[in-house]
Amino acid sequence: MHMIRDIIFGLWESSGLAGIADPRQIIMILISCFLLYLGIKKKFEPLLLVGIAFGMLLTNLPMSGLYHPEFWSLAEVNYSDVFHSGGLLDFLYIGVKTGIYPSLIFLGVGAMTDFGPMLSNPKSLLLGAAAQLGIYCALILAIVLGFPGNVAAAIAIIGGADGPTAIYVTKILAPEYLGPIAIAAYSYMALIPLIQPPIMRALTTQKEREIKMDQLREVSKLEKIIFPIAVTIFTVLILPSVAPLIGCLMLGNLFRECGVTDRLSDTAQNALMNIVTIFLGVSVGATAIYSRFLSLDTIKIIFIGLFAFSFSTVGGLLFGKLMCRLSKGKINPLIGSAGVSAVPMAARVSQIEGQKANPSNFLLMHAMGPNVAGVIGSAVAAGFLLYIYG
Amino acid sequence: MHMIRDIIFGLWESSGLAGIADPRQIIMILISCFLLYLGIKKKFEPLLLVGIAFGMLLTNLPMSGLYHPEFWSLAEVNYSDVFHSGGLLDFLYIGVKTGIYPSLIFLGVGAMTDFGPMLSNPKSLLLGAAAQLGIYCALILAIVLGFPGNVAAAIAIIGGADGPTAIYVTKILAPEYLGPIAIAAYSYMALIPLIQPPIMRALTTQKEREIKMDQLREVSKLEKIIFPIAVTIFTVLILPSVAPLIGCLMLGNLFRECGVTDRLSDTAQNALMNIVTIFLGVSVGATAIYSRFLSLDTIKIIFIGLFAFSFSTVGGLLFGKLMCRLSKGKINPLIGSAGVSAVPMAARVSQIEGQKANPSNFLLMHAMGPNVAGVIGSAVAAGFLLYIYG
Amino acid sequence: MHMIRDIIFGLWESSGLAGIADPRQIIMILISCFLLYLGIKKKFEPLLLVGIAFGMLLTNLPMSGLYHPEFWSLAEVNYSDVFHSGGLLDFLYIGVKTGIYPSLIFLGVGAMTDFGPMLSNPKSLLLGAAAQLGIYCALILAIVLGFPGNVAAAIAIIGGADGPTAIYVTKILAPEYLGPIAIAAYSYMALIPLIQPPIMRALTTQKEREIKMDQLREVSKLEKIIFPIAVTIFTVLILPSVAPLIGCLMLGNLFRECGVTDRLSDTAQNALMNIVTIFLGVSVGATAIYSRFLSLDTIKIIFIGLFAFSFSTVGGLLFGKLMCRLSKGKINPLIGSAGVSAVPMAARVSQIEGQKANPSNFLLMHAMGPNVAGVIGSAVAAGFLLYIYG
Amino acid sequence: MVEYSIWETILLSVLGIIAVFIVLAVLMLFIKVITFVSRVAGGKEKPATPAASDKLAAYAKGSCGDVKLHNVPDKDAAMIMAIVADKLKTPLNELRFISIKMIGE
Amino acid sequence: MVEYSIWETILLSVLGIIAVFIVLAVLMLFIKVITFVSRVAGGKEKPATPAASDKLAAYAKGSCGDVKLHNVPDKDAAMIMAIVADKLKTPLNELRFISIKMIGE
Amino acid sequence: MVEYSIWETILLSVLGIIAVFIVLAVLMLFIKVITFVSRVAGGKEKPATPAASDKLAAYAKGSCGDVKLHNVPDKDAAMIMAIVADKLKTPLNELRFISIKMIGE
Ligand code: NA
Ligand code: NA
Ligand code: NA
Repeated sequence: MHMIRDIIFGLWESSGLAGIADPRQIIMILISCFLLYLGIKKKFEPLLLVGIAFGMLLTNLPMSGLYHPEFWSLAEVNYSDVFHSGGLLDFLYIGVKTGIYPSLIFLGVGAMTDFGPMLSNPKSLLLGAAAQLGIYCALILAIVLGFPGNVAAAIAIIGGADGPTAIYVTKILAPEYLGPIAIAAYSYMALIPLIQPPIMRALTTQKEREIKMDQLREVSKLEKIIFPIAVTIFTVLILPSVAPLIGCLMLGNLFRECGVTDRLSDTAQNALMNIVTIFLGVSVGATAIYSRFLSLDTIKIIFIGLFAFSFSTVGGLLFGKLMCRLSKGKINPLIGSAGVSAVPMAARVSQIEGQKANPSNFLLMHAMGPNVAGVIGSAVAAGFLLYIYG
Repeated sequence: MHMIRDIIFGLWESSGLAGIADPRQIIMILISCFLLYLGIKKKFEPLLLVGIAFGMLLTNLPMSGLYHPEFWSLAEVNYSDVFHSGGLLDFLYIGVKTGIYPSLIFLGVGAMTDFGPMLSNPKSLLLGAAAQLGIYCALILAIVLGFPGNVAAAIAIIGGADGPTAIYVTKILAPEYLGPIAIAAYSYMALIPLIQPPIMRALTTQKEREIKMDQLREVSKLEKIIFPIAVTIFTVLILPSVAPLIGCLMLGNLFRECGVTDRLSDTAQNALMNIVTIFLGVSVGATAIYSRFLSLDTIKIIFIGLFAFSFSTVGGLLFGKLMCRLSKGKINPLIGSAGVSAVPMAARVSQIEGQKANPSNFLLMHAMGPNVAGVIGSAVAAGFLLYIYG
Repeated sequence: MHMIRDIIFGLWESSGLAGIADPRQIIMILISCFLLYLGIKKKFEPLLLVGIAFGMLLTNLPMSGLYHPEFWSLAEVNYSDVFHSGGLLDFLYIGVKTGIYPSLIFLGVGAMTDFGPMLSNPKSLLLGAAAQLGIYCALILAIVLGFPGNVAAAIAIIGGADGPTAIYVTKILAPEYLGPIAIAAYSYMALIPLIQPPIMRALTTQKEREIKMDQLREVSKLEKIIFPIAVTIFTVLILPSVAPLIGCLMLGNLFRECGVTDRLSDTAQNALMNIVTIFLGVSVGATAIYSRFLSLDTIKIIFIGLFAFSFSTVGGLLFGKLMCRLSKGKINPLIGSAGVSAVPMAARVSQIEGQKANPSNFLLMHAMGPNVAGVIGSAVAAGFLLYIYG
Repeated sequence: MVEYSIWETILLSVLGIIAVFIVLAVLMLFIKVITFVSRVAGGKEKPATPAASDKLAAYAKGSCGDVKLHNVPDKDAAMIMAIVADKLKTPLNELRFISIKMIGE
Repeated sequence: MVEYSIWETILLSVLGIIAVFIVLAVLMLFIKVITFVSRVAGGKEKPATPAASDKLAAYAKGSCGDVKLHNVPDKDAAMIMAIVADKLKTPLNELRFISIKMIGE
Repeated sequence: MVEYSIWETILLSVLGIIAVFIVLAVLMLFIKVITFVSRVAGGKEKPATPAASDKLAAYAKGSCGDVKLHNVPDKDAAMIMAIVADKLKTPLNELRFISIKMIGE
């Protein structure tokens, strides 16, 4: 009976019930359930948020041993240790740490993205640049709020409204903040239809919103093929630090457009992307361990993130108004807010607001230009910040 | 001509023909051909058994260098060596050693499993518990037959009738027995339609078998979504050692049920699961190298495995009879044997036997409850054994 | 303002524009654009060539840091370094270095290959052997042109007209030549319809080309299942060094033919193969870094490659003529040239040439026999060369 | 790890099966709570219809699912649902149709 | 890495947004060059029709893409395009057809 | 590894091509044995029809495979097989049908 007592006692000791040393673990479990609610019921970017929330749940259940933050906080990760005594989420996290997952997600994004509307109207690129304003506003705010430079830069990139870019930058500059930054980035992307419209209506006049735009010219196949190659050469030359992101985005796009690699494009968009999405989600979620996540910093990040999204929207809209003025009213400034990326949600918001002002207005394709340009814009801003703080 | 003689002699020396130092290799090749026959012709769990048998074939062809058992028998695997001089199957085996494959298989299993019938009739869980009896009977028998505790526990888990769980437990407790245990587990799962019916008929009366069960209530979507989350929290808290299995099973199920991640659920069930199945099969097969496989232990394992399956069936049936008695004849005890897991084969056997006794009997959905509960039951039993012997 | 000057100067310094120290990088970028043109416009094996060319582009953009040739040129690769400071293409290259990619590609090739025509007419195998002549002619030529033995052997295998085999052999014997050899191999495979017809017309008479062949006997399912198992046992016994290639090819074929593993066969042909193709392409391309690629050796390799393809064609045709003579005109020698592999292009060329000579001639299925035999033939030749020079 | 004797192993096994029962019994109670909670929370929500994928599976072989036929404008233009069962690799020679609805242009 | 003060960060941010503008403006010029070049190079080439995948996406729910109907030999033999939307997991009860061409036997 | 001279390489090459011939010739004999054995073993088994996937490939573009039409209850209700070639990404405007069988309700 001695043995039985020992076993029962040992089971209890080794169980997570005894392991809950810290009420913050319970708070984290509740937070992850709330994120699951947002993902599932409110449809907040569910493909990633469900995985992130579940990873967060698993990592905060005591004793689960699925993820060991101590392995990853070293200056030089000891991969030998990871392989020997890592948990499942440690193994999956290797793909985050090495930057493989964000790159492969971008491969799929490239294969899914039609840059046609942007090629058709290259001025879109300027709107895609202007809508990165929030990144720099957030950078300043984060410094003001006391974050060190590298962390501030990682937080700021939330304003790029681009999940993989944010994850890529954060895992280099401030990996210990990966959880809250990724969650803020994906949550606000899902909230675009709530965040943007009030700002759009505040900054534009009814008359501006009613502007109908000319139909876009059609883009030849040749242009669509040359584009990803040229962008790769040019952007990687200027900003080598974002070569993996831009390279993969453009390779995916080339697979899509070249017409002879459809099966690769299909796999990049589907099987490969889904697999990486599952792995990325749970392993990013795993970094949100209670001891780090539950801090004032997380609340600040959530706050700065909203600020960043708003100012990116403002940047795009103001530049849209400028272009409207310069083009003598041919450009509807509402397409500016689509420059934040968050493809294709932001473009849809432009479409909806435009149609509210003028039911015969059809801005979607015009907004897709700045929208996809915003992806490139965020990557460029990321490259700049990686240079400064990397 | 000197050179030519040297080359021909060298070719002979380096070939596997000269390398057959041991007739056991030939026996192993024959055994793997027999397993291929079972998998292909007899349809014994072919998705895994064909791969296992082929891996076994490759590993026992002399000099192939595809798998090096000496790398994996060290207390601390030297991954640097594996990367430098490993063979293809060594690389694939990393996924077994780290427990990634069984977890990812469970992700797919979760995405394929409808827990509805179990939610509809929660008492099924008790049948899923009772049908783990064979695990513990096998444990005792294995100890009696002289196996050390850790090996006995790994062998016992065959009685869980759950391939990934068996592989997961064995690679932790007794990796050198992975080959025979995996082969026994998958073979007996395929033999369920032969093993169970005689026991079912012996332990139940005609009258019991004729019992028709009430239709199951429908389960709301909300229940199906809350279920995987709640199970994860609860089970991982109690048994952290099976967190990877239960976590992945429930994440997969959440992808399936939440309604907003269909593409992830699809990939988890198909592309990802198939890829992992291929890799898991051949690398598990590779461990069945002649020097280890051909021993009295293997024969004992095969024997204990059959014993375990039988006693799991008995456990489920006896508890089914108890529930039949307690419910005053509302529960057909035949659904108890489905608690062994082996989804969905065991449930189909219950259906068939029920219909034999009463042609208007339709037990399939009622048997699916204990059937999927058995998966959880095996994982719980695995957690207990991992605690005791891990 | 001091700071701004520093940042701008630093940005310039860190950019690839300042990093172009060597005009050869520009040449390489142009070459990769030319390869993209060949892949996309001329449809030269685009599934691999687009990836290879893009990898080549990325690796030659200065400072991109995506690939570090210095990691891989060590006798013992330091994987710890690779994990810590590798770039994306370094990580992907691990699959080349370990031989995993060519093996998995062969798994897919096996699942896509119908060996039926070869089983139906086993003499095809002799044509598949004869069409490896170019390998050995190229070996002699490469030695004459001054290459060391191991490099010569890697170059020679281009004559096998089999991409994965060439990559597998090269990464073992002469990894620093992987770029040009892979590019030559895939380019010439695409050029088969240009290279072969003149040789075919030169070596055969009109009368020979007009020969119509008897219909092939049908092959039973049992034969198709036993075949991959038997070939694996036999070939791996004789040539253990190509066990990964032959093993995977035959496992894939078994998945295809056994009738009970369709989902594995499907994944091996599609999702898995496409993923590996993407990774293999870009990481092989990455090895083509300017400092190595732009050398006289590359030009020699291109030249030897053409020579090798031509002599393989000659070998197949001459043996075809011999078989025609021995069979008293029952065998059309045009099917001999299909023995070079390059499935199914070479077989189609035989069909087209046969039909030109005699419009009612239908050689395709007869040519598929030598065609798939050529894959085995190349692997056997690879095993021989790996034994001699490995 | 300790090596247990046979008698200890028997004790341990009894403990083990009891542990499994306890955990699964608690899960059973859990599910009852979930059911109760979800009934209260999602009160009006009607029970989930069987998942789409299940339906497809059920109808797999050559049938056409629950297609409904409405507003067919012309009798001559008969409606046929064809299941292209290429994924299922089943022969295409079985066809069942229930109803097809034509949406307005 | 240096820690910048708040004022330096503001300067840096101005520099940063300017950098983004410059890079994207150059890209804009690039695209104009590409457009010009591709018009010269591929002069006769007619503009790409929207990619097939876009079309499929656009027509996703239960419609039948831009199928055209030609040479239908018999009015009685009406033509129906059925989209087996199993991949899309959408109900099969919406059907739109535009045109179907029958190729000669 | 030894470096061989040119003459040695030539010798080696002759040896090499002979080796390939020998291995493939033995394989040829092997296949003959397999054929013999499988005829004896699976005597009654009729030869495999071409694999389903081959058929699909052969019929790929817009055709409908070997669908057979039986028991069509009403001439007015003509039967059309539609290949939804979304996987093949081919236009849906080619259609060939041979026969369709309608299974009983
Ligand atoms: Na952006
Ligand atoms: Na079980
Ligand atoms: Na060949």
